[in-house]
Amino acid sequence: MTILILEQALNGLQFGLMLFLLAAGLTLVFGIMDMINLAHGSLYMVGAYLVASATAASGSFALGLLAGVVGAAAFGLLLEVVVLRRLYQRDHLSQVLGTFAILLMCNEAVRFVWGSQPIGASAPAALSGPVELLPGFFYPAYRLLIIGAGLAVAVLLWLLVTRTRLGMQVRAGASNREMAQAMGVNVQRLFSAVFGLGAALCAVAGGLMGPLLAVQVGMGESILILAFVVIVIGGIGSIRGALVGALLVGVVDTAGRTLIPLLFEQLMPLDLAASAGPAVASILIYVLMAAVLFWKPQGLFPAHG
Amino acid sequence: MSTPHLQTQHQDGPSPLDHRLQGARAVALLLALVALPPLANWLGADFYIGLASRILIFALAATSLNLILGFGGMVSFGHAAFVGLGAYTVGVLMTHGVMSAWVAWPAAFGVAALAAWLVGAVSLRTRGVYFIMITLAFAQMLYYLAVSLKTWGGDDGLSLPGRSSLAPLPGLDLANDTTFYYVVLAVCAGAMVLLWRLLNARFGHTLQAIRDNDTRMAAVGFHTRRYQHIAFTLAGGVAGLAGALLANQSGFVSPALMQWQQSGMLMIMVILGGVGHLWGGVIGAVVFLLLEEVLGHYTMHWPFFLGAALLAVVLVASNGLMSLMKRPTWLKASGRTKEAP
Amino acid sequence: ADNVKIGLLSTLSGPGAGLGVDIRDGFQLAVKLNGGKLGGLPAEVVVADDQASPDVGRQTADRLVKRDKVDFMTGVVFSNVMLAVGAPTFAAKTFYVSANAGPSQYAGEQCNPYFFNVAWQNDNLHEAVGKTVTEKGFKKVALIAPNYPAGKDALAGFKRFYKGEVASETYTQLNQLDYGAEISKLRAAKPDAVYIFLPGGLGINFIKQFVGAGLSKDMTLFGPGFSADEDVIKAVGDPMLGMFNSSQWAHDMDNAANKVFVAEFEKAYGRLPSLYASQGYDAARMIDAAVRDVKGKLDDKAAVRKALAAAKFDSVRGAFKFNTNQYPIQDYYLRVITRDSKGRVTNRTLGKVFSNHTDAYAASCKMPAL
Amino acid sequence: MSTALLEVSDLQTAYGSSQVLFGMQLHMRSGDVATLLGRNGMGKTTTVRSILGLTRPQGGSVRFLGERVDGLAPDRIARMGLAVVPEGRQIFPNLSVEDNLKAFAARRNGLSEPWTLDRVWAMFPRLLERRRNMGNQLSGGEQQMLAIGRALMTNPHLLILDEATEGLAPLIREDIWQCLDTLRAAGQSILVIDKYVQRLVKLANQHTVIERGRVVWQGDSPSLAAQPELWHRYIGV
Amino acid sequence: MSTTSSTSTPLLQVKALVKRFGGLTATDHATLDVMPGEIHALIGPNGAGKTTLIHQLSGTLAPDTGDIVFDGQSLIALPMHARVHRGLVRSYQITSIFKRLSVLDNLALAVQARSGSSLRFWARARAEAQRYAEAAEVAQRVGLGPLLGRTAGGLSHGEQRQLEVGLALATQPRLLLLDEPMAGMGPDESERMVNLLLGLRGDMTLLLVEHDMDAVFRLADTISALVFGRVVASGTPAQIRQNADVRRAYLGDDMEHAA
Ligand SMILES: Nc1ncnc2c1ncn2[C@@H]1O[C@H](COP(=O)(O)OP(=O)(O)OP(=O)(O)O)[C@@H](O)[C@H]1O
Ligand SMILES: Nc1ncnc2c1ncn2[C@@H]1O[C@H](COP(=O)(O)OP(=O)(O)OP(=O)(O)O)[C@@H](O)[C@H]1O
Ligand SMILES: [Mg+2]
Ligand SMILES: [Mg+2]
Repeated sequence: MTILILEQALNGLQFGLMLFLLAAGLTLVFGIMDMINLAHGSLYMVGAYLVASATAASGSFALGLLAGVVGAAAFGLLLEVVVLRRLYQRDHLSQVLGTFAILLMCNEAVRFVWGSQPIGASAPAALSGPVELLPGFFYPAYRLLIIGAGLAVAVLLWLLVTRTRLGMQVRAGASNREMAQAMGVNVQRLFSAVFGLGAALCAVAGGLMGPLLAVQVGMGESILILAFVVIVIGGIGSIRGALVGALLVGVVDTAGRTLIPLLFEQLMPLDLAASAGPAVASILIYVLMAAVLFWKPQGLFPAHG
Repeated sequence: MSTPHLQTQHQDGPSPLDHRLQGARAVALLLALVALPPLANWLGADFYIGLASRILIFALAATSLNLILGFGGMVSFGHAAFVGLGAYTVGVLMTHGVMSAWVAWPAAFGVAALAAWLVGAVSLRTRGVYFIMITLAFAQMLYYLAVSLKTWGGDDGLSLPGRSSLAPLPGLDLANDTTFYYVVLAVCAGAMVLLWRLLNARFGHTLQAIRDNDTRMAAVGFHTRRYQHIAFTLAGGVAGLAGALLANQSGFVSPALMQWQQSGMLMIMVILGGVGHLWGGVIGAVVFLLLEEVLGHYTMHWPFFLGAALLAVVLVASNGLMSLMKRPTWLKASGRTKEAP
Repeated sequence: ADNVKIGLLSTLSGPGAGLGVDIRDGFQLAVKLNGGKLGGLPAEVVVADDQASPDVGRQTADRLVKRDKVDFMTGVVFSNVMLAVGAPTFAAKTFYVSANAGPSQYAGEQCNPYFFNVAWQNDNLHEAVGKTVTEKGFKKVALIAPNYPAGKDALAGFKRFYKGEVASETYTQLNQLDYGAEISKLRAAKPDAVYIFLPGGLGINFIKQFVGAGLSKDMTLFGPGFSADEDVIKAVGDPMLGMFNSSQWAHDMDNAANKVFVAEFEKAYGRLPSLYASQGYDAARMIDAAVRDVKGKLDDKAAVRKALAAAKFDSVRGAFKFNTNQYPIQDYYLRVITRDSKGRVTNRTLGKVFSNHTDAYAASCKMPAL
Repeated sequence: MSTALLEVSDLQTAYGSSQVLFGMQLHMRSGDVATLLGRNGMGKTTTVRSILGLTRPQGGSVRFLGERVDGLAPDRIARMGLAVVPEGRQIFPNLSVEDNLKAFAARRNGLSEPWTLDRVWAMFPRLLERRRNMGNQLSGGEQQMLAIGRALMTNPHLLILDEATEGLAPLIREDIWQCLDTLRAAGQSILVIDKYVQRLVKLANQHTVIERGRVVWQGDSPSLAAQPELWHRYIGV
Repeated sequence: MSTTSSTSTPLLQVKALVKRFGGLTATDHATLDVMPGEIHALIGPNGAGKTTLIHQLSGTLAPDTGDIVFDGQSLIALPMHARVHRGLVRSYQITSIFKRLSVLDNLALAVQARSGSSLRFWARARAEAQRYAEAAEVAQRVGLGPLLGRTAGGLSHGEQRQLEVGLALATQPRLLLLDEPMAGMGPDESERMVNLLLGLRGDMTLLLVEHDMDAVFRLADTISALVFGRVVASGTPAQIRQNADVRRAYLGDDMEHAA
C-alpha cells in the first residue's frame, strides 16, 4: 500500500509538472499578456509532432527534442507575428474566436502532413525500463526524467518572471501597454519573445509526453482545458500559482483515479461502484476547481490584488 | 472645417443600450424561412428541411447564450449543459411514456432554468475567466453525471421512440418534418421578439449597464448579482427549450450534447455572429452550420477552411459578422479596447 | 437501380481513426478489385467521418440516408455511435452491414431486420480470451476496460468463460492516455495475468507504459484481437512480443480468399491488413454477393434481406454464416505476437478456441418482420 | 545650455473625427521649465500624448533633441529621454511598488547625480513603507508619488508632469514643488501641467496658455504674473 | 428634503471601525459623527485611510470590527445597493462611469435605480420621458448640460469628474460620500463644483474627502482629520486650521493656493 501511494505520488508529480509546462506558457500569455490563446494546445501538438519526427529522423532523442523545441518556438513566433499580435488589443472574445480558428487550422494542417492516425514516439532506449528507487520499488526511468525536467523549468521560469527586469516589463506591458511603451519598453518585441518562450515550453511538454502518450491530432485540446483549470486554480498570471495548481491537479487526478474506485468498492455494491467510481474520479478536478473558486474567487494566488 | 465640439451638442450616434429588430430585414428573413419547405420539397431536397430545423434550434440556443454573454457580460462556457438537460428532460419523460410537448417542453425549460439558477448562484460570485471556468466545471459535472447514469443510456445515449405530440392541437403532427420545422420557426421568432423587447426594456438596459461597469451599477443602487442571476436563469431555460427541440429533431439524446466542445461551439457561434447584437446568435449559428455543411461537402479537410473563414472574420470585423452590417463601425478604423470578460 | 450507393460512415479522425481508416481501406479495396462495381452495378462509396461521436454519427447518418439516399450503410467502429446511427438508418429502410460494431442490444432484444453484422458480437473475442486464460491455468487476472458500455460488455464477456479469481476490475476514461495510476494498482495487486480491452491508441499507450514500468516480466498480458492487431503492433513494436490475443481472423489464415486479400492489401497500402480491414473487405464482398443475387433490384427489401442473410461469399476467415439475429456463427482463434520469417513483429495463429460460436443474446431476439 | 530641446510646431491632432489640437506650438530649450495652462478639455493632455507618440498627430511636427519624432513609436521616443507622469497616474497594478520603480530604471540624461531607488525612497518615505504592496493596493496619493518616482528613475532629458499633484496632500504637494525646484536647479528640463498657477509662476520660466487646441498666449513668469485678466479669461478664477 | 427629524442626533455614526490589510492597519478605531445637513470634510495625509473608510461606509469593503450606524440603524450587514436605497451614496476617487454610454444614459441609469422596479421586461425604457428629463436636470446641475449626447468615454478628465458626481447626485442621496471630487479639475471647474456643493447644502448631508484646502475651508461646517487610520481631530474649520497636530501631519505651515 505504501508503495502504491508512493508511486501514485510520483505519477501525480510527473503529470502535474507536465501540466505546469503547459500552464506556465498559458499563464504567461494569458495572465500576463491578457490574451486568451486557445491555440496554445496546438503548439503542444505541433511540438510533439516535431519532436517525434526529429527524433525519428536523427535517431537521437536529445537531438530530436532540441530540434523540435526550436522548431515549435519558431512556429509560435511566426504565428504571433502573422496573426496573434493583431489580437492583443482586441477583447477576449475576439481572441477566443481567432485562436479557435487557428486551432482548427493547425489540427487540419497536421492531419494533412502526418495523417489522421496517431504516430508512435518512443522513449530513448536507455530510459525505457524501470529503475529501482527503493528496495523493491521500481519506477519508470522515463517518468523520472520528466519530473526532473519539469522541476528545472519551473525554477528557471519563476526566476525569469519574478526576478528579472524583463519579467517586470512584460507584466507592465500586459496591464497597461500604452504606459509601458511610454516608459520606453518595446512591448511588441517583448511579447513576441514571451510568446516564443511559451511555445517552446509547450514543445518541451509535448516532446516529453509524446513517448508516454500518443502523438495525435487533437491531443492539445483536452490538455488545454486542464491547463486552464490549473491556472484558474492557481490564480491567473501567477507562475507560483500555476505550479501549485498543476501539482494539485496532477495529484488529485491521479490519486482520484486509484483511490475513488477503491473507496467506492468498499462503500457500495460492486456494479454501482464500477459505474459511479470512474465518473466521480473524472469530475474530481472540476469539483476541486469549483471548490477553490467558491472560497477564493480569484484562485489560490491572485496576481492582481 | 470642424469646430471643437465642446459647446456644440451633438449625439454621438444611437445609444448602445438600444437594439433594433430591423423590421424590414426581419420580415424578409421570416418570409424566406417560411418559403423554405415548399421550395425544398419542390427541389426534392427535403433533407434540408431537417437541417434547417437543426440550424434554427442552434440559433435559439446561441441567442440564449448571447443574452448572458453578449448583453450580460457573463461568458458561460457551460451553456451546452443546459441544452443537454432540456434534451434529457424530453428523453427521460418519453421513456416514462410522457409524449406531450405541452408537458415536456415547459418541463425542459424548467429543469434547465432550475439548474441554471443553481449554477448561477455559485458561479456569479466570480468574475471574468474564473466565471468561464467555473461554468465549465459545472457543465463537466453534469456531463459525467449523464455518462455514468446507465439507466438513461450512459455514454450510449437514449434513442427516443418518436417526437413529442402537440396533442389537443389539431393538424400539427410533429413527426412530419415540415410541421416540425414550422413549429421550431415559430418558437425562434417568438424568442427573438421577446429578446428584442427585453433588451429595450428596463431589464435590458440594466443588464447591459452591469456588463459595462458593475461596480458603478452597485454604487447607484442596483443589486447587480440579482439581475445577472435572473438573466442567467432565463438563458438557461431557453437553452433547455432549444435542447427539447433538438432532442425531437434528432430523436436521440446523448451526453455528447453536453460536452465542453458543444459549449465552445455555441460560444464561437455567438462571437462569430456578433457579441451583444440582437441578431448575433442567429447569424452566427446559421453561418457556422452552413459553412460546416457546405465545406464538408467539398473536402475532408473542411475544418481548415472553416478555420480560415473564422479567422478572416475576426481580422476584418471588430465584433463579428453583425458589425459588418452597421456602416459606422467598419468605416471607422476602430481600435476597440478591452471590455468583457 | 443502375448503381449502388454505399454510405461508409466511420471514425476517421481522433484516437480511433486507425480503425476506421482500415475499415475504409478494406472496403474500398474490395470494390476496386471488383472493378469499381458491387453486384455488377457501378458502386459509389460515400465516405464520412463520425468523429467517434454518437451525435455526429446520428447527423451524418441522417444526411447519408436522406440526402445521398444510399442503399447500404456500413463502417461504424464504436458501438455507442452504432446505437445512435441505427434508428435513422432503419427508419429509412436502409440496410446496415456492420464491419465492426456489434452491440449486444442489436443482437438481442433490439435486433432489427435491417441490421447485419459481418464481424462479431462485441463479447465474442473476449469470451475466447476468457476461455484461453482459464485453459492456460491462470488463477488471478486483473481486468481493464474503458468506462463505456462496450467496455463493460467486454469484461462481462471475458468473465462468462473465465473461471478463476478476478483480482481487480478497472474502468478507465474513454479517452485516457496515461495509465500510470492503473499500472501502480496492478503492481500492488500482483495478478498473474492482465486482460485489457483498450481499443486503438489506448492499448498502444497502455502496453508501452506497462512494459516501461517493468510489469511485463511479472504478469502475462492478454487482449482481444483489436488490442493486438497490426495497427497496435506498428506503434508499439518489440514490447508486444509474446502477447496472446483472440480473433476470428488472422492474416496468415490459409484460405484462397484470404491470400488474395492479404497480398492485394499489402500491395495497395504498403502495410499488413488488420482485423478491421478484413471486416471492411468482407462487408463489401457480402454486399456484392447480395446485390448480384437480387439482380440489382434494391427496392425489393425482402429479397435484399434474404440475399444478405444467405451470405453467399467467400469470407477471408473461412466458414461464415448468420445466426437468426443476423450476427455471425463462426470460429475464433488464439494468436500470439511473434517475429515472422521476414523478421517483422506480427501475429501468428496458434489454434482454435471456439468452433461455430454464437453469442449469448440471440435467444432474446424476436426478429420483427420487415 | 540653450540648445533646442523640444520644438512642437503647428500640431494638429484629432480623436477619430473630432479635432482637438489646431496648430499647437511649443518651444523648449534645454534647462527650461515650461508650463501648459488652460481650462479642462482644452487639449493639454492631448498635446502631451502627441509629443509622446501615444496619439499620432495628423499634421505639424515634433522635434526632440533636434530629431523629428512625430510618427515614431512611443517607446523609441521614450528611450531618447522623455518621461511622463501621466494624468490618472497609470500605475502598473500587477507590479509591486519596488518593481514599478525598478522595471524602467535607466540613465538617459548625462546628469551627474542620477535618480536611484534610494533617492526616490528618500523623497517619498511613504513609498518605502509600502514597497512590497502591489500598485493597486496604494492610496491615490501614494500612486501619484509612485508615478513621479517611476518617471524620475529613467533620468530623462525632459520630464513631463500632467497634473502630477492631483490628489496629493498639501504637505506632499509642497514637497513636490520643492523637488521640482531642486530638479530645475540641477538643470533638468520640465514641462508641467497643473492647476496651481501661482506656484507654477514661481517654478517655471515659460508659460503657454491654450484654448481649444490653440495657443492664445505665450510668455515668461513676470508677464504672466502681471496679467491677471489672462488668468480670468483662459484659466479661471 | 431632509427627512431626519431631530438635528441633534447624528445622521451617520462611525463607531471604532477597524480595517487591516495584512500587517497594515488602514482604519484604526476610527470614530466619527456626521450631523444631518452639514458638510463634513475628511482630510488627512495620503494613505491615511480616507478612501478605505469611504469603502467601508459604502459597503465595498467589510470592516474587521466596529459599527456603522446610519439614521439609527446599523448598516454593517447591508450590501452596497441596499445602503444606496437607505440614502447613503458615494462617488469614486478614480472615475467610474459608463464609458460607452452617453452622458444622458449614464445619468438616466442612476435615476432608474431609485425610481421603480427594473424587472420590467417588455415596456420600452426610452418611453420614460420623466426619467430622462430628471437625468437631464442633473446634468445641468453638474455643468454637463450641453454635453448630454456625448459619449462619456470621450469627455475630458475634468468633465468625467463632473459626471462622476452627477451619477451620485442622480440617486438623490441623503448622505453623499464624495472622494476627491475636485481632483483633476481646473480652477474654474473646481469653483463650479464648490458652488454646486454649496447648493446642495440643506438638501443633503455631505461627507467630503478632498485635498484642495481652499475648497475644504470654503465648504466645510466640520472638518475631521484622519492620520494613520485614526481620527486625530474634529472641529470647525477655524479649530482645525489652528490644530498643531493637523498642521504638522497634513497642512504644513504656509499653504499655497490654487490660481
Ligand atoms: N479618447 C478620446 N476620444 C475622444 N475625445 C477625446 C478623447 N480624449 C480627449 N478627448 C476630447 O479632447 C478634448 C481635449 O482633451 P484633453 O484631455 O487633451 O484636455 P485637457 O486640456 O488635458 O483637459 P483636463 O484638464 O480636463 O485634463 C476634450 O474635449 C475631450 O473631450
Ligand atoms: N487592498 C489593499 N491591500 C493592502 N493595502 C492597501 C489596500 N488598499 C489600500 N491599502 C493601503 O491602505 C492605506 C490607506 O489607503 P487609502 O486609499 O484609504 O488612503 P487615502 O487616505 O484615501 O489616501 P489618498 O489621500 O492618497 O487617496 C494605504 O497605505 C494603502 O497603501
Ligand atoms: Mg488633461
Ligand atoms: Mg484616497
